[in-house]
Amino acid sequence: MSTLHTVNKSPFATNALKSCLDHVSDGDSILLIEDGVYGASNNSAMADMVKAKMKQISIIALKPDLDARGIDETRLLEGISTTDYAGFVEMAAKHDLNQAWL
Amino acid sequence: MSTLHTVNKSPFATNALKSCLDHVSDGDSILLIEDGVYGASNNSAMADMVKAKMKQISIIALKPDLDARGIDETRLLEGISTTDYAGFVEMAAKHDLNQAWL
Amino acid sequence: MSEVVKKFLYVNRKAPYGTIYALESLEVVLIGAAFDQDVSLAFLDDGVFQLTKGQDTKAIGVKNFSPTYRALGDYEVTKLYVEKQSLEERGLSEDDLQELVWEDEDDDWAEKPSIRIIDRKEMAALMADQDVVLSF
Amino acid sequence: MSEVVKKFLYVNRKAPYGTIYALESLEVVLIGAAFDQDVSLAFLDDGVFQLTKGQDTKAIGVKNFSPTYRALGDYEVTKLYVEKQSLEERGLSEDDLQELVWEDEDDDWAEKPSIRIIDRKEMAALMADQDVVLSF
Amino acid sequence: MKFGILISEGPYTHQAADSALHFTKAALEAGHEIERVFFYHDGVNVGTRLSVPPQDERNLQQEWSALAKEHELDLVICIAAAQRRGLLDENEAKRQGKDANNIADGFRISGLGQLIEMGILSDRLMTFGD
Amino acid sequence: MKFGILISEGPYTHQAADSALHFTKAALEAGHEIERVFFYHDGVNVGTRLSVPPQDERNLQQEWSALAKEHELDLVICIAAAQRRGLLDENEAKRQGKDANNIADGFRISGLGQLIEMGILSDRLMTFGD
Repeated sequence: MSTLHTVNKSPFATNALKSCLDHVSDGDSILLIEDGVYGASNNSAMADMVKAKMKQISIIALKPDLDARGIDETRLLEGISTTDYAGFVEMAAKHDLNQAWL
Repeated sequence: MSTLHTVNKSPFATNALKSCLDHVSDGDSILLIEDGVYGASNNSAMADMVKAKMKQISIIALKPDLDARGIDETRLLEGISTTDYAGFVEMAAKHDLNQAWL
Repeated sequence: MSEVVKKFLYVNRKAPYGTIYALESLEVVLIGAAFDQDVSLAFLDDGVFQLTKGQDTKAIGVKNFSPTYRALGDYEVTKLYVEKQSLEERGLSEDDLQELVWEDEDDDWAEKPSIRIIDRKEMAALMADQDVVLSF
Repeated sequence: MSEVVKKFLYVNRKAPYGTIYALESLEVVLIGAAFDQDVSLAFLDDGVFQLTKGQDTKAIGVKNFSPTYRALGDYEVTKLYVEKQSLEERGLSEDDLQELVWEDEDDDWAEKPSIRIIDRKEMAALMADQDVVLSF
Repeated sequence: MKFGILISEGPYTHQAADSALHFTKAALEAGHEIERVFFYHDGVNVGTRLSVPPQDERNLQQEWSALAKEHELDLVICIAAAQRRGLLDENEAKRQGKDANNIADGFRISGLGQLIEMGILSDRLMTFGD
Repeated sequence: MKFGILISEGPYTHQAADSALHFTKAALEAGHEIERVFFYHDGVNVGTRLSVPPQDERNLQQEWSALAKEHELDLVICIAAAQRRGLLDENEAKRQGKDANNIADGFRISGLGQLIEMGILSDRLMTFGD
């Protein structure tokens, strides 16, 4: 059993990403979408919190939302990969469960 | 010149109260309304942040919103007073400017 | 409608009244109770505020729906998990929450508490062990 | 419409695209420019994300309104205050923002930068020195 | 003193329209004037006459309409925000080729300039949003 | 695989209805089934035919209606959430004594049970909200 968590809020604005990181299980994935993709950027005050969880779980960011916000690959935290909507669907199918952190 | 700041978000959910506290000027007031009244409660993880600003500015909580959320006087941070909608209007008139932290 | 029994978890992370999510979540739970699924409710982050005692909404003119939580037992919704760390961060303890009970048919209708305080690790385990998670 | 000139401050604290506030704030600024008031824009917290370079919304199907900020100079909206600490917390610097300029009629139409990076204290002082604050 | 009221969120979903209503009533009771109430963003949805909240809940559209009638309030819905969200009056419906309209009594649709004007003409502009 | 899609926020104000649309299209392209799309909270506002977004912006209602037609999707609007927010079909308008309705082609209004049923019948329930 594994869960795909989706986070669509900026980690600088709300506690959604923090709470999600506090409640994931080993082998889960977090997909950052919409304003959630700001959580994927390096050099920010949130970067350490995100990095600390990356041994335990995968963190992926939705490229269409990164592009919209002007976040290119040089600005991504090391270890965060990107995907498109087709990849989003694949991830949702691969994991047993989806949990949205609104 | 003084400003009445209104904060209507829970400080545990968003950064609105923190940002407001970071941008007040001496002599300003903060009125906590709606879910913002949770910022008025004692013993919480946010209490120290709020207390630290209370020498410089007044913090008031809207009683109708406290009542709705079951926060009685024993749960209020020392130094925070309460008011009703009539008092809200009076405060808005007394200060030169209103700034809402949404 | 079907003999599938799935584990449904309703995740409540928002405070009541400031927004409608808490109320409309409760409406789903009440309707969902008719479907004989394995239902649990999780209250964490600001969701724990939904269960506090002494809510009185008269002066804001909004309907007080906190008494409805007391009816959940009659709908056989009996597992309300509340996260300890979320309570503590908010300066709350179990005593600040409403007492919610259900009657156990298999135990001579004994009244049992519906609220179960669990820690963050147990909450994570609860979330992982579901078929459907509805987030509010 | 009147000879009153008030100091208007538009406070932008939200990221673009995830919600509509940034776009609808910009629409107010553009309409407001016709009223000949003393207009300033403040960008702090996630509002600083509105001004970043290289936004490309094709794949989300939403209109890219970031070029509109470049038109503000033509509307005589020339004071865009961006908070330094908000940039830093987000791992951004001034180089990550679009270059926005206006032409100074009183200085032989010299091109001047519209973005002014200020620190938190100056932002607080700017906010305190207004007649009307519109928050988005 | 003249207050301008800006409402930025829809009814029921956020408490903003409630808070604004209580503030406006209290201001009128204290003898202040309300220059205008401007509905922007999802706030435009306060002005639909098609809402039917449960019988045991408040009806925000009716309360605003009644307050406007009693005190001759100017309730203005932003046209640009309203178009996006499907809030139309008879003229707009005709102009847009729509077969129905949904605006409630006491509300009118107008441009964003009315918000700026409200800021200029009011002594205090109060914002209720999210 | 069967996906159920829950949309909890209104169009344009939040990106949720966009994200859900892109996800649904991608799922269909990958050969998956969409069990149902359920609109709750402000999500019900996606289904108004009275919206008129600017010409250079997407029209979410039309995109959902078109997708539903092409793939025979079941687009269900929650009746309780819709009543609060003023989203009605012809029957509901009649039943409530309202003189107009505003639901768009391809959407239908039904009860919250349809959300639970979607959870039971889908392999995965995806939530897009705020």
